[in-house]
This record gives sequence, C-alpha cells and structure tokens, in this order.
Amino acid sequence: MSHVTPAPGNSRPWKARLLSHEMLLLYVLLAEWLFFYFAGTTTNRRGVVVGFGTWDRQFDILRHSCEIGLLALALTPVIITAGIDLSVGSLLGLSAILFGQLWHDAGLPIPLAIAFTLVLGALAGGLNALLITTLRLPPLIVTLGTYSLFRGLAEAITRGSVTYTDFPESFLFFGQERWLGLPTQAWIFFAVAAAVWLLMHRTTFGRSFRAIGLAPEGARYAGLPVGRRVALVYVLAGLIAALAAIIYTARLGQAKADAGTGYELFAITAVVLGGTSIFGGTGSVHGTLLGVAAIAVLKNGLACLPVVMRMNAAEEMSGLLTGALLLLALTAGVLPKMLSKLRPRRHAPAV
Amino acid sequence: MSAAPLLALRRIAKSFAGVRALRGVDFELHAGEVHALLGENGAGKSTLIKVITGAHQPDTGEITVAGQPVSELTPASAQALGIACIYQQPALFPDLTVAENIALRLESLGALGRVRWSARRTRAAELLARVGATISPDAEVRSLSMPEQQLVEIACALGAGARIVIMDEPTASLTQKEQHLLFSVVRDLRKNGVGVIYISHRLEEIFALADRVTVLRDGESVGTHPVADMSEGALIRYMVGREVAQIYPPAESAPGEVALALRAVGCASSGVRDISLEVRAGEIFGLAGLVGAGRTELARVLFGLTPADTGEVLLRGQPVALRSPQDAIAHGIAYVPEDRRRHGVVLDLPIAHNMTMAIHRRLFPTTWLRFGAERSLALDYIRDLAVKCSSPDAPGGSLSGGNQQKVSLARWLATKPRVLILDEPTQGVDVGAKSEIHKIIRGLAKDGLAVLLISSDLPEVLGMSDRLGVMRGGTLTAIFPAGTDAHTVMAAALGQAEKGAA
Amino acid sequence: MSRYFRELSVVGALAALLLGLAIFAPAFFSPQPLLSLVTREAPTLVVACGMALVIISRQIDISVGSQFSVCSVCAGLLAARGWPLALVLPASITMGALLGAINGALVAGLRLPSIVVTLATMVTLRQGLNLVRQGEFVNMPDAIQWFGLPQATGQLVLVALSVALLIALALAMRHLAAGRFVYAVGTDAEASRLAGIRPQLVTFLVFVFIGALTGLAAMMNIVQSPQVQPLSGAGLELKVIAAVVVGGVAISGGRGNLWGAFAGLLLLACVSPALTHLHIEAYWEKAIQGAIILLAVVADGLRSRKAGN
Amino acid sequence: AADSKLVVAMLPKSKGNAYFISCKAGADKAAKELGVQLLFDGPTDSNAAKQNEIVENWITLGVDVIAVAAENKEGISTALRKAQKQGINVITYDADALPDARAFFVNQATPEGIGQSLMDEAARLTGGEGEFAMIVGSLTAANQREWQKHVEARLKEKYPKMKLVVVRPCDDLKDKAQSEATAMLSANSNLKLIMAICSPGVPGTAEAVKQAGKAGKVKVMGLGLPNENRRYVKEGVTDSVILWNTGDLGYLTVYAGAALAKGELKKGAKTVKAGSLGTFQIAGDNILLGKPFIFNKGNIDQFDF
Ligand SMILES: Nc1ncnc2c1ncn2[C@@H]1O[C@H](COP(=O)(O)OP(=O)(O)OP(=O)(O)O)[C@@H](O)[C@H]1O
Ligand SMILES: Nc1ncnc2c1ncn2[C@@H]1O[C@H](COP(=O)(O)OP(=O)(O)OP(=O)(O)O)[C@@H](O)[C@H]1O
Ligand SMILES: [Mg+2]
Ligand SMILES: [Mg+2]
Repeated sequence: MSHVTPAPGNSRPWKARLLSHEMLLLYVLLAEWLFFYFAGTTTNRRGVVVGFGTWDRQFDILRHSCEIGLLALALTPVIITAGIDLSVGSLLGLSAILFGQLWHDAGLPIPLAIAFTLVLGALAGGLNALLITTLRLPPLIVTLGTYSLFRGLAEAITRGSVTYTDFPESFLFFGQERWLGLPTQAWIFFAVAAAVWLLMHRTTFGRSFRAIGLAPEGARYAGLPVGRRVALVYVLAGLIAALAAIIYTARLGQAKADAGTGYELFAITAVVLGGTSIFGGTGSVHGTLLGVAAIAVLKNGLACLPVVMRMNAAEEMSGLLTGALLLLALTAGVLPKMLSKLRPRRHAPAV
Repeated sequence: MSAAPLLALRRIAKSFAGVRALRGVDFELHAGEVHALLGENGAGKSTLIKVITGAHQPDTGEITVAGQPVSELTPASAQALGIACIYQQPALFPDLTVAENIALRLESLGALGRVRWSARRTRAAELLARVGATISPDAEVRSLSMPEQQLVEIACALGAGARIVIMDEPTASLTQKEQHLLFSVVRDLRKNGVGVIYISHRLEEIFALADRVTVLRDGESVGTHPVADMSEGALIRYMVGREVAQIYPPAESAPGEVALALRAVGCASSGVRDISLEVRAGEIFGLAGLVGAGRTELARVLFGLTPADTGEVLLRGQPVALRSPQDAIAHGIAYVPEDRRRHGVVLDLPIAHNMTMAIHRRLFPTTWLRFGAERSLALDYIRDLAVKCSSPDAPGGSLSGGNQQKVSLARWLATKPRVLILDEPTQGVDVGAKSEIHKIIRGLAKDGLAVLLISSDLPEVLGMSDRLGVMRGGTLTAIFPAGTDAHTVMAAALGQAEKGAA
Repeated sequence: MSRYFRELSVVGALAALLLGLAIFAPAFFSPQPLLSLVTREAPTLVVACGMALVIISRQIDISVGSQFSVCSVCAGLLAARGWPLALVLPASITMGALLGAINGALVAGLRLPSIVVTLATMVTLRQGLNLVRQGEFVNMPDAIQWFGLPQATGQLVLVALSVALLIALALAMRHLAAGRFVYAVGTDAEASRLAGIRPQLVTFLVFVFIGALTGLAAMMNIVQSPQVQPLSGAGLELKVIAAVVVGGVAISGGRGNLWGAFAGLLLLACVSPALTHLHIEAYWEKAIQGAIILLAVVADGLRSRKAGN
Repeated sequence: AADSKLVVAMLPKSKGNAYFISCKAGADKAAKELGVQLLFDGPTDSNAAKQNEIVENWITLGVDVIAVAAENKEGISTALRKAQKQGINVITYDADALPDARAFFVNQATPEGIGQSLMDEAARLTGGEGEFAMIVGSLTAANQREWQKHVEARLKEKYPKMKLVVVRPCDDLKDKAQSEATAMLSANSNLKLIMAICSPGVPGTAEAVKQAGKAGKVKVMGLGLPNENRRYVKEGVTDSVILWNTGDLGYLTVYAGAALAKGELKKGAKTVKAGSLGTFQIAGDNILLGKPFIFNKGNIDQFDF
C-alpha cells in the first residue's frame, strides 16, 4: 500500500540502466570471477601459487576465447538483422584447410596466404548472402546447408586426413606467444571487437541492421539498401570466420578439417546470453563480449576448482552450467514481465 | 427496448504496462440493434472489443451476456456465447483454405474429432453465397484480396449463428459495392434479432446504419444516444471534446512548372499499365479509385519498389530511371506508404531514428552517426508537425495512429523531396489529426512541392485536390479538374463514364 | 499440383537417384542392404515425424539429439537392471515426453524462442549425460534385443512400426481436428487464439509429442544392438531438420506435410550407401548432403520468385 | 594446499571411449598403490583443440606429471613444451607427440607393429588372397591414418593377391559402422574380410555381417576390446580381435610418470619398474609395453577389460 511507483523522472533511467541485461551480465561475470578467484586458487606441492588466480590462467582464458569470441562477434550483426549463420564453425574448418593448402601446397608466403584465405572466407560468406538475399531464402536453412557443405568440402579436399603442420615460428607467434604483455591473438580479437562495436553502435550500418531486424519491409520502404546490408552481414561473418581460422591454426600449429566443430553453437549461445534477441533488432556488441567472457570464465574457472578436478568433469560441468545460465538469462527477461502482469490484478480490489 | 440487454458491460477497466486503455466503460447492446462505437484513435474501441471477445481479460468490471454474468471470458467461451467479431485486420490463416478457415471458427471439434472435408466445403460455399461473395472455398486465403478476406470473416460470423456480431472498421478497405453488400448483410442481421456493434471513423456510415451510438473518449464512455438525435457536429464534439471544422484548406498559390510527368508508364508484374499524367510543383494531384484499382501499385512503381518496365518517367523534364527506392529518393521522390505499421514506421525504434531513416546519406555523410544533429532534426519536426510524444527517444509504437502518421510524414519531409506521394494519409486517423494532416499537406504544396495524393476517402480527395485522376483496373481512366462532383468521380471509378479530358 | 510441387520434386530427385543406382549399381537393390537401410532409418523417421509437427507449428527443436541419447542411456540402464521390455519401452517414452515437456513449458508457458530454449536444453542434457556417465557404454541384456523377437522378425517390426506411425500421423494431420490445430497455430498463433484454439497448449503438446516420439525412437535404436552408446544421438537434430526441410516443410510454419518429410529423409539417407555402391569416396558425403539441402531450397526460392513476379 | 600428494594428470583422446576407460581402470589401480592423485580428463569427442586447452589448464594448476595420448602430434607439442619449461614432467602414452616435447613415450606397440599384425592376421584368415574392406574411426584421426598406412604398406609388400577395395569411416559410432558394413557387403560381392581399426567398428561390423547372414563367409577382425566383442567372437562372427592389454597401459603410464617425477627414472635408463607388473624394457625413450595380443574364441574368456 505504502509502495509508491517511481515517477517517470530522472530516477527511472538510472535504475533501468543498472538493471539492463548487460549490467546484470556484468554482475554475474564479476561474481563468477571473484568466486573462482577465491575458490580456485591454491598453492601446490612445490609451494607455487597455482590455479585461477594466476596471470597465466587469465591469459589462457583470453587466448582460448579468441576464436569463439570472433565467431560471436561475427554472429552479432547477423542475429540483429533477424538472421542466423550456422555455417561459421564449418567455415572456420574450411578456411583453415584452404590456408594450409595455400601456404603448403601452393607455396604462398604466409601473409599472402592469409590474405587469400580472408578473401575466400568472405566469398563463402557471400554464398550465404547470395542465397539469402537474392532468393529470399530463410537463413536458418541456407546456413544449415552450407554448414554441411563447408565441412564436407574441407573433408573432401583433405580426404579427411591431410593435416597441415610445421608452420614457421613467425606465424605461430600469433597464436602462441605474447605481445605487449597479452596473448598476441587477443590484440587481433580486441581490434575486431572495437571495429564491430563501432560498426554496430556508431555508424548508419548498425542502424540499418537494427531496422532490418525489426521490420525488413519497413526498412525497404525507407529506402535502405536492405539486400546489400544483409549481404554485408553474412560476408562479414565469413571474413571473421576466416580470421578465426587463421588464429586457430596459429594457436594449435595445425590445420585440419575438423577445426571449429561445434563452435557455432557456443558462439550463438554467447550472443544470446549477451542479450541479443534471436528475433532480431535488439542487442549489443558489448553484451556479446560479456557473454563470451561469462562462458569462458565459467569454463576455465570450473577447471580450477578442486572438487570439479577430482570429478574429472570440468567440460561437462561448464556445459551444464552454460546451458543453465542461458535458460536463466532467457527467463530473467520474461519473468518480471509475467510477475508484473499478475501484480496489478492481485492488488486491484484493494485500490 | 427489452428489459435484459443482450450484452452489458459495467465499469470495464484495462491497462497495458502503465497505459490505461480503458478506465471504466459502461456499454449496453440490445437484440436487433446496430450500436455504433465511436471515438478518436486510441480512445480504446479496439481494446473494448477485445474484452468482449475474450481476447483481453479486463482488470476490473463486469460483463453480462443476456442477463447472465460471465467471468473469465476466453475466445472459446465467447464464441460459445454467440459472440463473433470481424477485426480491423482480418484474423484469418493465410496458408489455409477458405473452407478450412471457416471451419476452424465454426466447428468446435475435440482434438480427436474427425475433419469432414466435403461437408466443410459445402458449408463454406453456402455461407459465402449468403454474403454474396464469389470466392472458391478451396482458395488459399493468402491469394485473396483484403475485402475478400473481410467477406470470409463475415461469412464466419454468419455461420456461427452469432447473437452478437462486432465489426471493427469493416469498411476501411471495402469498395463502394462491397460496402453496400456489407450494409445489407448488417441490416439482415438486425432483422433477425442479432445485436451488432459497429465501429467506424466514417460518420456517414454511422448515420446510414446505426440505431444508437456510444462515444468513447480517453478510455471512458461519454454517453450513449440514439443516432436520430445526433448531428455530425454534435458527434464530433463528443469525440474530440471541441469543435472541429471539417473544411478543407483551400489552395493558396498557382501551380508552377511540371515536376513529375509520366508517359505511358506500365509495370506488368504489378498490373499497372499505360499511365500518363503530369503533376506540377505546388499542385495536389488526387488519385481516386476503388480499392484494388492499382493506385498503391502505381505509387510503388514510382518509388522504385516494383520498377516500371514500359514507358518513361520525367522529373522536371529529365527522363529518370527509378530502379529502387534509393534511386527515387536521390531524385527527390518521397513516398508515405499506406500500411503505416508495417512500412511507415518501425514501431520498436525511437521516433528520432524513424525520422532520419531515409536521410542517412545526407545527415551522416561519413556513415558516422551524429546524435546531436539527429536529435535536433527530430525535435524540429516534432514541433513543426505537432507530434504528441514524450521525447524523440520514445519508440514509434508508443504513439497513436495519427502521430505515427506524422512521424512517417516527417521522415519523408526530411528528405526535402520535390515530389511527395501520399498513400491514404488519413486512413484510420481520427478527425482532429486528420484536419491537421490536411493543413500540413496544403502547406507543403504551398511551399512548392508536387503532391500526389491517393485516398479512398472520396470527400478528402475531392476537397484536397487541385486536379483529380481516377484509376480503374491498373490504369488511369479519367482526369478531372478541382470542384468535380462526387457522382461524376464515382461513376468514373466504377467504369460508367466516358474517358475524361486529360 | 503446384501446391505439392516441393514434395513431388523431392520424390523426383529420389527417383532419379534410385534410377542411377539401378543402372550403375544394381547391387544396391538386393534385399539385405535395403532392409538394413530402412531398419537403420526407422528410428530417424519417427523423430522426423515429430520434427515435422514441430516445424509446422512454427517452432524448432534442436534438443532431440540429446533427448535421444538420454532416453537411450536411461532405457539401457533400466534394461541392464533387469527391467522387462514391457516396462522399459513405456519408461523410455515417458522420459522423452518429460524432456519434451520441459521444452514445451519454456516455449509455450514463458513464450521464449524455441531455437534458443532447445539450444540450451540440448547443451544441458548432453553435458549432464556426459557428467553422469562419462561417456560410458551400457551393456544390454539379450532379452531386449529386437524386442525379444528373432532378428528378421524384429527388423520387420521396427520398420512396420515406423511406417505405421508415419501413415497414422500423416492421416491425423489431415483428418483430425488436432492436426489442423497444429497447422492453424503454425500459420498464425494469434488468429488461432481468436478462433478458440489454445495455441500455447498446442505448442506445449507438440513438444511433449516429439519428446515421446524421440523416446520411442531411442528404444527402436537400442534394441538393434547389444550396447548403448551415449553419443548415438549426436547430430540427429540436424539430420531430421534437414530431412524435414528438404521435404518441403516451411521453416516459417503452417506449410508442408509428413509425406514430404518422409521423402526428404529417404533422399538424404540414401546418399551414404549410394556413395559406397557407386564407389565414390566417403569424403564427399557431407558436401553432397549440404548441396542437396541447398538445391532443395534454391529450387523453392526460384519458383516462388517466378510466382511472385 | 599442504596436501603433498604427487599429482599425475592423464589425458585420453576421448574419455568416453571404452578403450580409455579400461586404461583408466589400470591407472586408478596404480595411483592407489603409489598414493598419488590421478586426474583423468579429456575431450568427450576426439578434439585436438580441447586437448590443448586441458593441458594448458593443468600447467596453470601446476600438476607434477602430465601424461598425454596425443590426438595431434604437432598441435599438442607446443603446449607440452610449455609444460616442460614450467618444470612439469611430461610423458606420452598410446599416441606419441614430437620427441622433444616429452621425456618418454609409453609405447603399447608401434604403429608399424600394429599395422603388420593386423595385415598378417587378415592374410591368415583369408588364406592370403581376395578382396577386403576397412572401416576406420574417423577420417581425421591421426593414429588411424598411421595404422592404415602401415596396413597398406604391409599389403603391398607381402600379399600381392589381396586387394583393399574400400575404406569407410564410422565416426566412432557403432551404428554407423554397422550400416557402412552392410553397404560394403552388398556393394562388393567378393568381399572376403572386413577389418575395423577403431573399437566401436568391430562389433558394428560383426552385427552387420551377422544380419546379412554372412557369418563365417565374410571374416571380421580388427582392433578392439575383448568385452565389446566377446559375444560375436563366441558366436563365430568375429574371428580375431587384436589389442594390447589396455589396463596395463594405464598402469604402466602412471608408474612411469611417478618414477619420472620422483627422479627414479632418468634419461638413458634401460628399464623401469611398474609394481605388480614387474620390469619393462626401455628402447631409447620408448617404454615398451609388449606385443599386441590376438584374442580369439579360444582365449577371449581369460580377459576382462
Ligand atoms: N497490447 C497493447 N499494449 C499496450 N498498449 C496498448 C495495447 N493495445 C492497445 N494499447 C493502447 O491502448 C489505447 C487504446 O487503443 P485501441 O486500439 O483500443 O484504440 P482504438 O480506439 O481502437 O483506436 P483506432 O481508432 O486507432 O483503432 C492506445 O493508447 C493504445 O496505444
Ligand atoms: N492487375 C492486377 N494484378 C494483380 N494484382 C492486382 C492487380 N490489381 C490490383 N492487384 C492487387 O490488389 C491489391 C490492391 O491493389 P492496390 O493496393 O494497388 O489498390 P489501391 O487502389 O491502391 O487500393 P487501396 O485503397 O487499398 O490502396 C493489391 O494487393 C494488388 O497486388
Ligand atoms: Mg482500433
Ligand atoms: Mg492502396
């Protein structure tokens, strides 16, 4: 009774902002991190501090997040235009193979091979774009087809077995060493993240992606080049997937047809966890980054917990908890709405 | 009238997340009457209807059907009580056949009930015949035109043997002929003791059809009166709470040079053919015609949505190719579309974003967003067009229909067009907003814009146009000067007149 | 005719493939491999039927693979404990229905997008199973093999069961009110609500139903071999979605039928044995299946574009 | 923290695989005897990237010994070198990494030895002539490729009258192996034998042959665990299964790892002691488990793993 609904003045946006999806996710991330910092750090037999609370571990987390993080960045604009791209994981595999071939079989120098691989990745994304925009086919189905096609091509090209290895040290530097204190690939990841953030949040491109996601016909009537914008999003996804393939190859020192298997699902999970609506229109790049971080910290933190270690089940636990976190994030968005729907009816007679 | 009303609503209230759509409405419907429901946009008419059909649960209030209080009305139970509704937007299943659509409404099969396809078909054919529609029961609904779909809806209501039939702006997209057909169906219903609730923004229909009228204002009922006791002016006063002059603003300047000229323009895929006309700067060229005459299709051709495949379009004497909306915008053509909720505004985006959507290139030449410039532009238009909104950041969907239309208009004015195409700019807009929009249009013409005004509201095209074209079957059949009488124009639209002078 | 264009074209493609095989690899048509093919695909067909329903109702379920694994392992463990078949079978179906009910409650009850919900349950179920079982196989008692029938009879029973289910469901979708409700909800949930259907209930039940079918399919699979492998459901979801979509069920809901899904499944299932019989290297299998999916949708896209203009 | 147990971390290629599960049984036994803590974690599917991540995790956890069955030689070696740099003792088992990335390799049998045993056994079963087919785990698994290579080399060298007509992958799924084998049988009517070189492949193939009614006419053999194949061996569908004792492999690996950490095993040593199994020979840096073993109807009941 004494409860007064806040007047729609200055206090509301503040509160709303502190309770926005991204902020909630940030709290979760901090809580996760602190928990693992205290529960996952120990001193080992030799008296060395080991586990989650070491810089090495933090850098590893960063290193391991780059490829899936890149794919999640690639998928954010796609999902904001109300599309989906299931083929990014397969394209990572295909690009890794193409890169290996260009370098090893065609004898191109590494920089040139990278450049060609990126172009081929963009072209593969262009195949998705072509089918989706010119024939107006549902992205889910098109990319389900290319998901199979790209992986199949990678296997067919290598006859399943050719593995490209023996990359030069200078190339492996990108995946295995540090530069200016951070894992080298993290710099690339941050650069791409910044670029995608600016694209999505500070340019007319992001604006039009949103409009297309919310009302594709409306965007067309507003004179936005809908086809070109949608195509751009898929080409960009292909390009970033190829970049992720390069980093993957540099990290493992090998290019093989099974690279990136199942990564698309992790990436989609991260994007959705980050607050991007699967129906398009809403979402943010920083949300995606938080989603990637939340999953990565969870996965790596669990692996440092003694209990989990004794169960030999870090992978399973983190998968389980990621699924649960995703469900929580989804329901968290809906439950308050459902509750507020119930509330007025319950109090109505008293008024 | 009889003692127990067919339907009685007491103090019905309903809010949506803070919006109080209904604040306590009282309403009564008797058997054998046509009861009109009137009110401005957003007055709560549709919401009230949805409460009656069980689509919305009221927050408070009582509903009595034929003397029996009902609680927890659902669409299914409302149907069982004999309540049928024809919504503003037909709520049919586009992928299913007409027969199946009708059956889904009428048959209350258990989940394991068997579907009798041939019986469904015969029944559908019979009902369609009763409403005078020549539609095959096997046609998929997506292939039907809007009025045809409306007829299917009415057939459903008839078939349900409904005691209470609700029509929410049923004539918004009907042709004159179909409208007369509809009227006779309504009168038929009344004769058979059915209570009809009839919603329309067209006052002349209410005078032609209704027995009583209830006016809603801001979610409250402000009174119920026999229609015979009311005058148009009085009704409008009730609705708006003030006087509104229903006078169209006159032309104030002479037209200048020819801004837009079409020479035998046609587009096979959209059924538009052989159209020649000229619109001068500062002139309002009206386009009248029945629904389906192809006016929207012509507009889409001019805006590059379905590019022309024959003929020539000239802008200020120069032939131009209009292959896409981007081309059209670049040449100074703007198009305010008919379906404002789907095409005109993106409901989930802020007003400011909506207003700048067509001028990304000009406002943000480097593609870099300039929030300040955007905001001040939006504020300018909000002030100039008197858009009622809380801020430029409010989502388009939070506005009433008329204000959404103004946002849509602002988007196109921002492109600084030389030719403005308006497609049904006042459809579903209340009287107050309507006359404001008329004033804006006239003002634009005065500033030298060439305006192509498409409207199915005959008084509107007649009153606003400096010249008037009539379309029929995808082509232009006649062009009349201002001041032509309604009868002549209607006759041309129906194809009963000889070709007018061009 | 044009209404069934998609179904007919898939049947046409299948016929062409079979014709090619008849010419170049007649051995394909000897009874043993054919029987083996259909026996192996029988459980997949059952899941595909469920998936067709889900997609017609404008939802999607990518958790079926995980559900399949969970049901398989649970049923296997029960059987290994000595439960009789008569109890294991309903237990497996119930298990599936329960898992489906979780999806259904989240999608229908809380109105969450099914693709994300089932993505989450897919991951959760799969990892939960791995956590508990660490990937271990379950050894099954002989009594469960082929439903306790002789092998040849057992095979026929499996095939007959799945085909009977297909026919029954296809007829139900056309001639029972419940089937029409699924189409109505998939076409337009709001319109069906106004027509007195309860779309949320229909959606919920569709998820329960595919869960139950998955439980049945898991059972049909584990009776075929003496060991249950927990990975057995991996990739099942994409396989059935591809089959259903190739068979002309529109991902946007409301359109398509089970016959098409059946033809789509057969087409995709024939690729692998066809490669072996045509002595084409196995490496091409995935690429060819991807190409079939793309061709099917491209054909559709071209046709509707032509029709649209 | 002050828990001063030695920590041995063992990485299988795929931890759900029955092969590695039986490895783990032996490893557990050794860990108990030695009083060391055993971590046994790996991908659920064979995934090289995941193996790297797990090793890197163990490095930051500062375990004492890492024992790896490498899915991919080059891929894992970088991580292993890093581990060595941090003072962690690294050995490999089952599948080797690059020699400089580990101290010792617990060699259950050389790929060459396996390839030769497989081919020789196949020749013995078919009488040295006729067509045969092969089912492999996945097209991308490195050790499978290696074995296949040695089978083919032996074939070329010693059995000119035999012909390998088809190779198909079964994705480490028994069901898939079964349907692949069925298709093989009908596509190649002259088939005399099917060799499956992944553990789910052998029972899958046996089931297919049995269902096709060709038991005895088409021989089945391959690499697999006795328990998985017992039923078919006894029914006479499967003729022989080749494998080393996987439990012993796990056992020896843990003993060797612990010895290395305690400084009892040094470079250049000629033997290593492994509890109840006695002493094992070391050739160079390869600790030799012994010869692969052929299970058949006669002896299979003596083994339980
Ligand atoms: N589902 C909803 N959620 C939030 N607000 C709503 C919803 N439906 C209606 N409203 C609001 O309730 C008010 C009444 O709307 P309603 O559609 O009943 O008006 P109306 O009289 O039918 O107008 P019109 O003449 O434009 O059809 C409006 O302010 C509208 O924005
Ligand atoms: N010749 C034709 N061929 C095919 N479809 C047509 C043809 N003429 C009209 N239509 C269809 O009829 C519908 C109505 O046409 P249109 O919108 O052009 O009419 P209008 O005169 O603008 O009427 P409205 O008042 O509804 O705007 C559209 O869906 C259009 O596609
Ligand atoms: Mg309304
Ligand atoms: Mg129109």
